[in-house]
Amino acid sequence: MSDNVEKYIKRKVHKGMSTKISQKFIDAGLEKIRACINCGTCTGSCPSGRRTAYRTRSAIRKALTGDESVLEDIDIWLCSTCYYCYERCPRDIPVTDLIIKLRNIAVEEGYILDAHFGLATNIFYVTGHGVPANGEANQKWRDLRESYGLPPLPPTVHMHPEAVKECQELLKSVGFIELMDNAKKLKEERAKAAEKEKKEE
Amino acid sequence: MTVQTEQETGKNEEWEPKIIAFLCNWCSYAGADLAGVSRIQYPPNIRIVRVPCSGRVNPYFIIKSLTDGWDGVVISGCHPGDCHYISGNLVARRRFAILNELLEFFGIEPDRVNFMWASAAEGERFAVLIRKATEKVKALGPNKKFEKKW
Amino acid sequence: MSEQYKWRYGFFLGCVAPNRYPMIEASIRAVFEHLGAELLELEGASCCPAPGVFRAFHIPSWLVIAARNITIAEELGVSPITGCNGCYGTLRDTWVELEHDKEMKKMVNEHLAKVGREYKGNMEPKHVVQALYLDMGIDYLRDHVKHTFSDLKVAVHYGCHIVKPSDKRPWGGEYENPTFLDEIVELTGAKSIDYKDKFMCCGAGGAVRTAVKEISADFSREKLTNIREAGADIIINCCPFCHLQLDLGQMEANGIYKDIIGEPFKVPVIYLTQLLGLSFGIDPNQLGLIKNHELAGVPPFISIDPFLNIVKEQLI
Amino acid sequence: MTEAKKEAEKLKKEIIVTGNEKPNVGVYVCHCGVNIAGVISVEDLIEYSKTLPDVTVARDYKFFCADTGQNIIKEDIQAGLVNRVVVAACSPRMHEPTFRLVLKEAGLNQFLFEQANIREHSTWVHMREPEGAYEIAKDHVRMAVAKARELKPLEVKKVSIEPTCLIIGGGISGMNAALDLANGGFKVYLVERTPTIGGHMAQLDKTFPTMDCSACILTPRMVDVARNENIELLTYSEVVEVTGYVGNFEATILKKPHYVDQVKCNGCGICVDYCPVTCGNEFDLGLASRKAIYVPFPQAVPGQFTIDMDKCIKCGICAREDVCEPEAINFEDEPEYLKVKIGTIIIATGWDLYDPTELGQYGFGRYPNVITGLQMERILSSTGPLVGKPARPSDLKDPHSIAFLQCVGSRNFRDGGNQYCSRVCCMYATKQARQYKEKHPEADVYIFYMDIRAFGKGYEEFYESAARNYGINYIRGRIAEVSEDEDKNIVIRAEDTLLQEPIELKVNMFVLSCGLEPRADAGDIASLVRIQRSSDGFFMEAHPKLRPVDTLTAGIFVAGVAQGPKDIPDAVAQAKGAASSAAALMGKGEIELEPFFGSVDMARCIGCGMCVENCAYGAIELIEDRHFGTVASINNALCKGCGACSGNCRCAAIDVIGFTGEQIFEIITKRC
Repeated sequence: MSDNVEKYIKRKVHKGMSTKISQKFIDAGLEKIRACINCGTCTGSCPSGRRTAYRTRSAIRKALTGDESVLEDIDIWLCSTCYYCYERCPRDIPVTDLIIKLRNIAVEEGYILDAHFGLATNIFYVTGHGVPANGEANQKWRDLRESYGLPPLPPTVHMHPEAVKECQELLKSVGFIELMDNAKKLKEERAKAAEKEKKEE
Repeated sequence: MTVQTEQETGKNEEWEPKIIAFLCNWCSYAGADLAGVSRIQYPPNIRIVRVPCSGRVNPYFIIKSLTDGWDGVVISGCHPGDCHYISGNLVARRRFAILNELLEFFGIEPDRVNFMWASAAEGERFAVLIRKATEKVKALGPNKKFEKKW
Repeated sequence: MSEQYKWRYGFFLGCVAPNRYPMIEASIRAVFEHLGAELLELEGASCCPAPGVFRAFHIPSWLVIAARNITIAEELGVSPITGCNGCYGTLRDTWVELEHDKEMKKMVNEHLAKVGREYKGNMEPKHVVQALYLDMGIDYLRDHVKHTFSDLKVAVHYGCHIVKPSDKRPWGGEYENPTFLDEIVELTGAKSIDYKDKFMCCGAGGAVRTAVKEISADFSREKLTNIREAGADIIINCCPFCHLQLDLGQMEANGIYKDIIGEPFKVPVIYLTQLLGLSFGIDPNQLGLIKNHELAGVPPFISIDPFLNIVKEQLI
Repeated sequence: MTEAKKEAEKLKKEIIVTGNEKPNVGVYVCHCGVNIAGVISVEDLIEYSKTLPDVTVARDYKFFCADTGQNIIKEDIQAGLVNRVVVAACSPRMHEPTFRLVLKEAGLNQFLFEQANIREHSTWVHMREPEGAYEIAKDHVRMAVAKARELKPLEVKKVSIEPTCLIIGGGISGMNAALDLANGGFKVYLVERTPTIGGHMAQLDKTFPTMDCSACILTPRMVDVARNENIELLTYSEVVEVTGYVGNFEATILKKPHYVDQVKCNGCGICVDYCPVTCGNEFDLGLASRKAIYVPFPQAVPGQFTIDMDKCIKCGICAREDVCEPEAINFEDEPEYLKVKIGTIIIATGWDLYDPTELGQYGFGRYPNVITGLQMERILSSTGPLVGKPARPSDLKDPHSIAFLQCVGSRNFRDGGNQYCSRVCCMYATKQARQYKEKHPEADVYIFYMDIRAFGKGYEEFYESAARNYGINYIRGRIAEVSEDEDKNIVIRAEDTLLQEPIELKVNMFVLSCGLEPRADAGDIASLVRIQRSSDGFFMEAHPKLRPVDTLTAGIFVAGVAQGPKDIPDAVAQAKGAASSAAALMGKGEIELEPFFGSVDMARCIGCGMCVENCAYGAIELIEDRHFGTVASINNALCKGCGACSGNCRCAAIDVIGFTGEQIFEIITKRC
């Protein structure tokens, strides 16, 4: 087959529905997802969809029909959680909550962006802040605080190393670290498999 | 009685209460019918008796039910203002407010007797109320207050 | 409660305000002190954690850390108060969700017990704007106004999580056209101008900024285009992360989308309490409006001098 | 009569039951197809039934309500095997009348029947717990047998029926019901609360799918109603009280003061030219104005004028001799109350339009060029404020582009929304779009929809033609939000769900196809006549399939949108159905009622009078009896058999026939 013809052929036929993803919504008490009439109010309300490939309704539809590509694509991470879809859905489906849950499922399956993974494990877990001001690299922010008459570090975890430990203990206890380790493992495995496939080709 | 043996062997969790429900013909009985037509599921703990109006339910029916070993009683009528017989449900409400105190005097947990409203259109509500009443009675355990101890 | 204070709150700082935009923290402290509201420190509080990021990774972790933060305020017997829409979203959603989901509350407390904490849920998390508008009230605020800025045209930016999800917010379910922030802004004599898609998101939240900064910048580009077309002098907002996105993001958008934008945006971004403080007669130094450092690469990235020039006359 | 029936008739002998002989109970367990037999074992239930006291026969059959099933019961009765019948099947509210008739036809007193509900109350609500369902079925059969053993033969109560119908609501449904009944020879009181009949249909310009002019088919009917000598038309009136029962209701009707003598007024309308007060016209939904003295619209029936006293400044100009020559103005006019006796009531109170203000994203009330579908009717109407030259409200210019949004307020599961489909909006939007295209073929017309529901006769063809012949653009997607540009145009954001892409579209005018809602005061009407409402707020029919115009209260019927959203053909069909049901009832002259009354045991009664206080019908009085002293006495003609007296009787002296204490005690007593 010549390359030219190859690009016109797309042998993709949906083989019915799978409840693999939707069952997780139902277990989490989000069974309203099944009441969707695909009216598109969510997509139409979405400020992200006006500039990206993210289509709220399509993501929900994929979740409902069990199309796992929704977990792989970056699209669901482009929702800015502005909650318009949640507010306007005529079927009273908590759309934004569904997208958040969908991200949870994606992370479980090892689909997490490097930037997000780093933020979670290298910054938040280590410092207790999402945007920290401690450490050498952040000297200018402490100086800035002082220039406005504030102490160099705020009385948060930054002033309380024992509080950082406490947060870390909680994150371990609730399974966050395990989740992140697992996500990393799955991600690496997937990367290796992809590389192998490439080599074989 | 099988219930007793289960009690004695400590199988408390498997015990299911039996509740007698007096439903007025015009609202609640029809509401229970609607729950059926809509296939709304609720736990199989109630036995339904049709009465013309909640006002028909004599307090003696309730006492008799409890002394005869029913674990709970439900009386359900039309919403206030919607009574098919103008005010029978209000007569009933006044009566059962007083009965509640009497039950306590008898040493019967008032939660065994549940008075409620459900209209002919409220199949879903009927099921919810029955679920709640069943839970309440279940929490109290078997009604043995009137059982003769040999 | 000490005699001189009418209200008392636990000041939940979050991350962006104390660690990147300390002028916001300074102005909130100054304005609350001025209004007779005491802000207690929530010692050892962490990141809220951010609702678009950590909640998106693992909902239970998000709830547990958020509940821990609330317990710090509970121990002091005060409501946690935050000037950040994101922190507000996390703390308030947690508070509402744990109120409704007893199972989840049990789970959270099982984990908290391991560090000797218990979440009760008896302290309502509040936003700075909520305290100003609902606790203190417009009339109380009006009594403190000293200077009015009638020449000032303001584009009010609410942000998302202060009003939505509306079933978990104290504004009576209104989310399409809330007015509380405009009402507070207009106390200062400034005019809140209408602009297209006024309630649109800044683009920073929901983990988008961390994921693809360019997309966040494109949100801001659209928002700023509408603001510029409407002829606003400044943007007033009530969230440090929106503030960052509209200030730093403004600069980024000017770079990334310069072909679309043309003349670069230069709309000063001012936090609500900075404007309010000026109007109350508080020293601009205390409100973080005067730069007295030589640091590079720190905010404000968009000069606020045009704003100071407009209000200067009225301040004298 | 068929041969079989003749044969059965010949066989039939009357079975005399005194109530004192040994009861022989027959238990008949119905499979109801798989509805019952698919969940529980009917065989086991039969075996169980045979163990119950006095049960002589226990049989099962696929459908006992069917002819063959009925015959099984009849044969057992005729054979002398049973003299009490228990059918374990569906709800007695479904088939009790059927089986009573079976007994009657078999020569047995019809009240020796008891139905055990093992479908609605067992196999349907516990289909996932068959064991529990079986236990309940057993208990319900046992309880029914217990009651059956205590049943006594009773005679039906016959009461005469007043051949008069009260119809509440003078829209297209109420008018049609009134005309049918009046033409059938019955007297009708037609009560309408506004100053004119005609209802919402009078506001419409054309009707789908035939596009015939609404006024042309409506106004002649309005005149017919006014002229019909059997119809007493009471406009600007409201029913304030209804007492009594089927056949013998009494209604009190408030005739609100018109402040214009309705006899003297000749409808010349000169007063209108002089009246200085201008206010919004309800009929034109605020798109036009009227004066304080007004008729709602020129073709109103009756055509006499009314003064809106909320708006009137009492300047007195209209009362001047040179203004009102017939001297009809009467500022001293007083409300009048009219009491009427009626046999039946038809409720045809219609609907309100959903108010889209709360859907803030659509800008209704904020942007002048966002209007409702009903306002669009007035804008399109040749009798409307723009005399059929449609324009948009902000500047009265022809809109070159219009967008309609469907399902506004409908299929909405949020608080304040209506969960149901309103059934008319797809078609009325299509109709309005076509009407607009007829006048302005060059205009762009969009209909944003979720599903097009074109279910009626000729509707699908109408929709197809709108797309094919008129070029109306149907876009599948619900509009998410709108904004207004500087020229008062509306900018729409939505998703074209079939393209899966967001769209942004600028139009000159935006029409919200709002759904139909129950009247805001439907709850008051329901309380007034004591009928039920479904969860959607509309009045509830007795049975969704078989008794669609009856209510649960005998003698009261519903018609039109008051019962649920429907289009004009369906509303009229239902009105005619209600009229024929009312006529069928009144035509007999008398009706049979269940003989369920309170009954006093004078030996026990101490004459405390508690029952007298609790009786809502004034059916009980205290009398002096020669033997028993002061005792309660019940008037069967007034008694409805509710049992409030018995429920409260401190010395258990009052019983309720049909639901006696003895029967209920038998039910309660556990004997298994």
